[in-house]
Amino acid sequence: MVGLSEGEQEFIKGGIAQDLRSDGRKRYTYRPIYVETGVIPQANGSARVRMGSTDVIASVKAELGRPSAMQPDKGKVAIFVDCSPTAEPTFEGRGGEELSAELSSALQHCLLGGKSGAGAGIDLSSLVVVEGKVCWDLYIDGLVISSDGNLLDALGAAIKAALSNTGIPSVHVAAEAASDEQPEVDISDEEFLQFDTSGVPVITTLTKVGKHYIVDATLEEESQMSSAVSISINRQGHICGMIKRGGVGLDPSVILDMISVANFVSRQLMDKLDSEIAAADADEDES
Amino acid sequence: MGLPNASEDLSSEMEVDAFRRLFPLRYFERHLAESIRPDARSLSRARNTTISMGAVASADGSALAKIGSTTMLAAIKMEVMTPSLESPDEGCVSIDFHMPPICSPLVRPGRPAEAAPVVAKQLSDTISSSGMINLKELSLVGGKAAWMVYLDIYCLDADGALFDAALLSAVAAFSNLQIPTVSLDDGKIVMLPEEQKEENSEKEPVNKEKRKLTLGGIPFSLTCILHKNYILADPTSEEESIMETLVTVVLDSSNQLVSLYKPGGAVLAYTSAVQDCIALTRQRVKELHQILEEAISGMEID
Amino acid sequence: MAAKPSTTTTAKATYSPIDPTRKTRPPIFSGSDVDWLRPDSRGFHQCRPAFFRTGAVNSASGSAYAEFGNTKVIVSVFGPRESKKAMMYSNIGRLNCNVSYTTFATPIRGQGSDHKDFSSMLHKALEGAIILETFPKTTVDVFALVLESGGSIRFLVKQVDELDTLWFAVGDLPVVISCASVALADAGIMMYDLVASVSVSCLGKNLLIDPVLEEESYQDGSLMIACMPSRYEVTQLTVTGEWSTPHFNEAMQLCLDASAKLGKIMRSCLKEAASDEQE
Amino acid sequence: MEFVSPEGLRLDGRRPTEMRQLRAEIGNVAKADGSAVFEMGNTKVIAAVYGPREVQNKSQQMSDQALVRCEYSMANFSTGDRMRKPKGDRRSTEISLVIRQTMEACILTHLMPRSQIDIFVQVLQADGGTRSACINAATLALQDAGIPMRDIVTSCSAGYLNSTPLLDLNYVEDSAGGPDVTVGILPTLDKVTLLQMDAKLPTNTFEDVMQLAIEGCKAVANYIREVRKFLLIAVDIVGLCLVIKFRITFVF
Amino acid sequence: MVVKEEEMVLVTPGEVLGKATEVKAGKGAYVAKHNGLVYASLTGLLRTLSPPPDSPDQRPTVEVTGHKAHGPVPEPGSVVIARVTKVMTRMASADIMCVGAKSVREKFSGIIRQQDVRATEIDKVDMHLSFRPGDIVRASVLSLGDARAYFLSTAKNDLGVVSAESTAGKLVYCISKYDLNIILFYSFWIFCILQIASNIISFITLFKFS
Repeated sequence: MVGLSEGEQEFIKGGIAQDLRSDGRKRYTYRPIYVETGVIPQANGSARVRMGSTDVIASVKAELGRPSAMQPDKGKVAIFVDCSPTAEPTFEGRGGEELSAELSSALQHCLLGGKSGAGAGIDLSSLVVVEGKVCWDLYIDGLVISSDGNLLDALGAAIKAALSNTGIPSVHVAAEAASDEQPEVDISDEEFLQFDTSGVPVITTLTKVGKHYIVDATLEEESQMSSAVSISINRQGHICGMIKRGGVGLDPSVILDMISVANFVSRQLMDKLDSEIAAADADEDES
Repeated sequence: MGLPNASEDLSSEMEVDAFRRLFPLRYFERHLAESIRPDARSLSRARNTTISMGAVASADGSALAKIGSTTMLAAIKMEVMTPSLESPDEGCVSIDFHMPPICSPLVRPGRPAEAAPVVAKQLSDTISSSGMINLKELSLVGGKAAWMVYLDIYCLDADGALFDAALLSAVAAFSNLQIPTVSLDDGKIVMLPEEQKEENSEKEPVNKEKRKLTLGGIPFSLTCILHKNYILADPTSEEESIMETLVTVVLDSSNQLVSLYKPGGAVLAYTSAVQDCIALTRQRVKELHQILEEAISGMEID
Repeated sequence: MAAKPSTTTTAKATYSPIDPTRKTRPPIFSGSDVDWLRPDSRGFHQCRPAFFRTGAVNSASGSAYAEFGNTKVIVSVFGPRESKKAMMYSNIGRLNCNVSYTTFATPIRGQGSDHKDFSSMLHKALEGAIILETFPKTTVDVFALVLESGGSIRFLVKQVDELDTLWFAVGDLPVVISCASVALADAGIMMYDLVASVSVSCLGKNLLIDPVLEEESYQDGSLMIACMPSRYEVTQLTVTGEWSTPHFNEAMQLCLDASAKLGKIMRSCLKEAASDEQE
Repeated sequence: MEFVSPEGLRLDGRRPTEMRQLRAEIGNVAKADGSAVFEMGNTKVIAAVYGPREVQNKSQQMSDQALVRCEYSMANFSTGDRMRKPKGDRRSTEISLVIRQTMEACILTHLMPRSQIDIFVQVLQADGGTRSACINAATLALQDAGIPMRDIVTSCSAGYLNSTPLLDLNYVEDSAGGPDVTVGILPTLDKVTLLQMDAKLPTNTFEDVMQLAIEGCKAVANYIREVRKFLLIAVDIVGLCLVIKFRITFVF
Repeated sequence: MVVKEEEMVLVTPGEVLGKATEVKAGKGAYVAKHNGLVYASLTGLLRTLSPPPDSPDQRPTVEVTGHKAHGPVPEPGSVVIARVTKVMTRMASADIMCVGAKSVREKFSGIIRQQDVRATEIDKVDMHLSFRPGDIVRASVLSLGDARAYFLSTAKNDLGVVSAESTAGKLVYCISKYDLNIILFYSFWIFCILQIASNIISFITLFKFS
């Protein structure tokens, strides 16, 4: 919880109204973003993203599993987020579960697309090894280490970076097995295949404070919000998911305006992120 | 009971329900002295009771029972299982009683109600000891396949006499039960989806005739409160919370005693009081039987 | 009945990177916009018949029962009552929501557990509509029980594991939200407006309003709106799947129009109950 | 299984008395009063300290000393096999307790009566010796938070496999089932504050192994001191430059 | 202000009742700041009250009288009736049973602190002599209190213990280690004890139904 005096609250609100936030940013400016990839060697892919004092890690682990009966031609992906008590003492014990569940479900909404897979950042059908029998299950774990607002955007960015860093071992299937038996598979230790992450959307959260909305709100700014809308947008400028995070009602026209702002901001974020990811990957290759 | 006249001046500023809240026992005792209850019932009268069948479309059998405002929704789902080695030619009935947070201000999410497991246990004891269901009838292929019957009862509104209402809804759900058709396919039991029922000829249903269960002695129950010398039939939750000695009598349709519970309480029940309770239950069984018959015949007309 | 998606691609022996040219599309829309009949033979823009009734649970401060086609929901409202001991002091009232399912709500017998995701979505949809300042420090509890879920047809789901987290019919949520707002009004909790909620599924180019479980399992995208019809404000909005901006606008407008109609039904239900009480 | 090759090299190429690479980073969590990341080879933990602050649960307040609390948690991705464990399982409760007791022993709790100090340790990667890494990280974080301590606590583990005492076991060696001695010392006072061993071991061998672990602790202590020294200079510089937030990385 | 039958209009939350420039929002109605409209916030009958002729604001007030208002909630200043549950040296806890003349649906917790028992000699109050568990107390709500309880006060002439029962628990009740002589004051069915800060003794209400 952020304890702010009335004066401080007015200062934050006033700054936003004048397009000069307390840390000198404009309303639609992000804090500097730092990306590190390959931070968790045990995982198939991982990344750490820092935005100001917000610090998150995402890891991707792939395991062989069985496709679900309803969608035999698709792999499965699950996103789980944990909030470490290091970020906030109130997350101690089960205290962080509520926020963790909210973030997990928001990320699933924003990144996994519709049931048929349209708009998904990850093409689930590319995860199938043998249709109806063997597929890759991707477990995406997020961990919040330090929190200073805008966790969802940071986690979304970390997942995008982790996916671009992910290598999935190539699999050789032994001779076609009988129809109702599990085929034998051989997982390669050397050959890895990379994901194409150009389709993974980025999440932009617009936080409404007073009459205006801002991107990349800090914890202090978030405490003053009246409502927030997280919009995930891909390269084509299409909406891939959206979730409103409580607060007061918004006029539909405001939401449409928010979408156009998000469209504009997300393009910058995506470029920035791509160059950071490329730089981080290059760094990792060197070391 | 002498009441000081000084109280008169305060009565003007207090509403009846405020008095009822502050001195519930005295409030009730004054009523009982007049042989009437706050909801205008006489002491031995049960509340209005209704049953509606087939309330849940996704279940194989279901019923909604209401006693006063106490509402119970019972639904049965059938699954095929392999019978246990001890009883290869018998099916199995599993009974669960739920009190979701919607039913009472006392139940909160995450904290199950105390009463729920008690009622669940009483229900499964009563239903098994009444012999209403012949488990042999639930067998499909001796030793190979039998029905697993899941009966789930949800309390939608808790206002006293939970067990009575739950038992009534359970009985009604069983009389509403339509056993799904199944067929044998390479030694495996396959459920036949509804829409294939007619045209499918190659797979002969194994249980074409047995679409209904024959119910043996149907149990009905009545809960009474013993307070001083009074016997109150079918208590509301308010009455249950004030006067704590409860007696539940279960009789089957031929007036045989199935079970009798008196879980403690301050009042010691004399034999005569228990006899009175049984007599009240006998009357009640007649009423309930008729209500159930009407509900069943109402279904058939539809 | 819609068949399972046929094998359009040959089973690939190894993992392959994304092939952007390949598009999996459910066979129901394989051709052009064919006349796909909805399982309950509704029009694309036609909602299921909606029915509301207040006062379903007497022991609650307020309650409502809603029936949309096969989806049946009861919502009880308790309070304003004392907040739980562990809660911090708060100058405004608190809203606490819980959504649970009966074991027989879904075609396959479930666990009848709490639905955390829906609980938090319900909370978000309602909190903007309640005047929390009118009951400081106390809590209003909104508990919903889904008696029957919207999956109308015996739809076989063989395995439900950790990864199939979103398999409940999301179409139940709008019913829960609308029903909860009627229950709140019945409990006499001060509200800015009622909350009416509607969802649409996007299948190919078509928008299907108020989808059932079967339609949802083939959808390319979904959009759910909870709005205050009279104030014309959105309290909750969730979107999945890929949407272009004009397509999104169309879907949102469709939802807003439908929720305005739904709001009328809710109002007439409340008025009926109120006028009954007057007599 | 052979854990020490005839050439005297371990599975990961270390000599028996060689430690894994240490790496520390201070001030990672901006909001915490003190925080540190500590790495021992592939084992990586992050610790954050909040406090001294008001006691949250008044009934636990002590009028003569500070209340020290500790929570240990493991990230889902920290181990090779992905697992999703509920919080507060037995193992993490036990480790929380060990860390709490060890740190409590060296914090001058009597200087901060009626207050509470929270230590949160989060394992990012587990590759053996998480206990030791947690204690080392907690020490750094406590120092970063400026909490008065008798001495720093450093910890290291040692084992005994293939008749060879081995310093700083990794996961493979740890799970071989041999004896595993975890020692925590106060290096300046030269006192042992934590000693855990869970296998059969002859007494004289045990002394060797423990001595090895103590040597390890001392090496860690030297490293931590160096980090601190560097940091103190850094603080001066930073103070001069009037820069408030900083981060410093140090490679051993 | 008599409402005529034909004026009965039912409204539901969110219905527009008028413009803020023309009408004032009374009970069950609110003004939306962003568009200056008055909306209903409850379900019930719409009533328009004409302003008192001498008031400077000549806008009529619209109010919605709830067909079913939610249960009463204690507010600062309201007079409540509470049952004492626990007496400690510095305070007594009580369950609030009625707010005004209305009973609550579910009890609210309140505490009476030592300094709020009576208006004079507040430091000499002995809580154990002032209250017994089971006493019925009339008190006013001082403030919303802390996270747990409302703060109550009995420091007024018309407030204090109104009734204490000694029916079944009589024996246990009387043999108190503090003051046995209190037994002398016990009537067999209702007694009043210790008036706080005043001599006025008021007795509890009983009601007659019908």
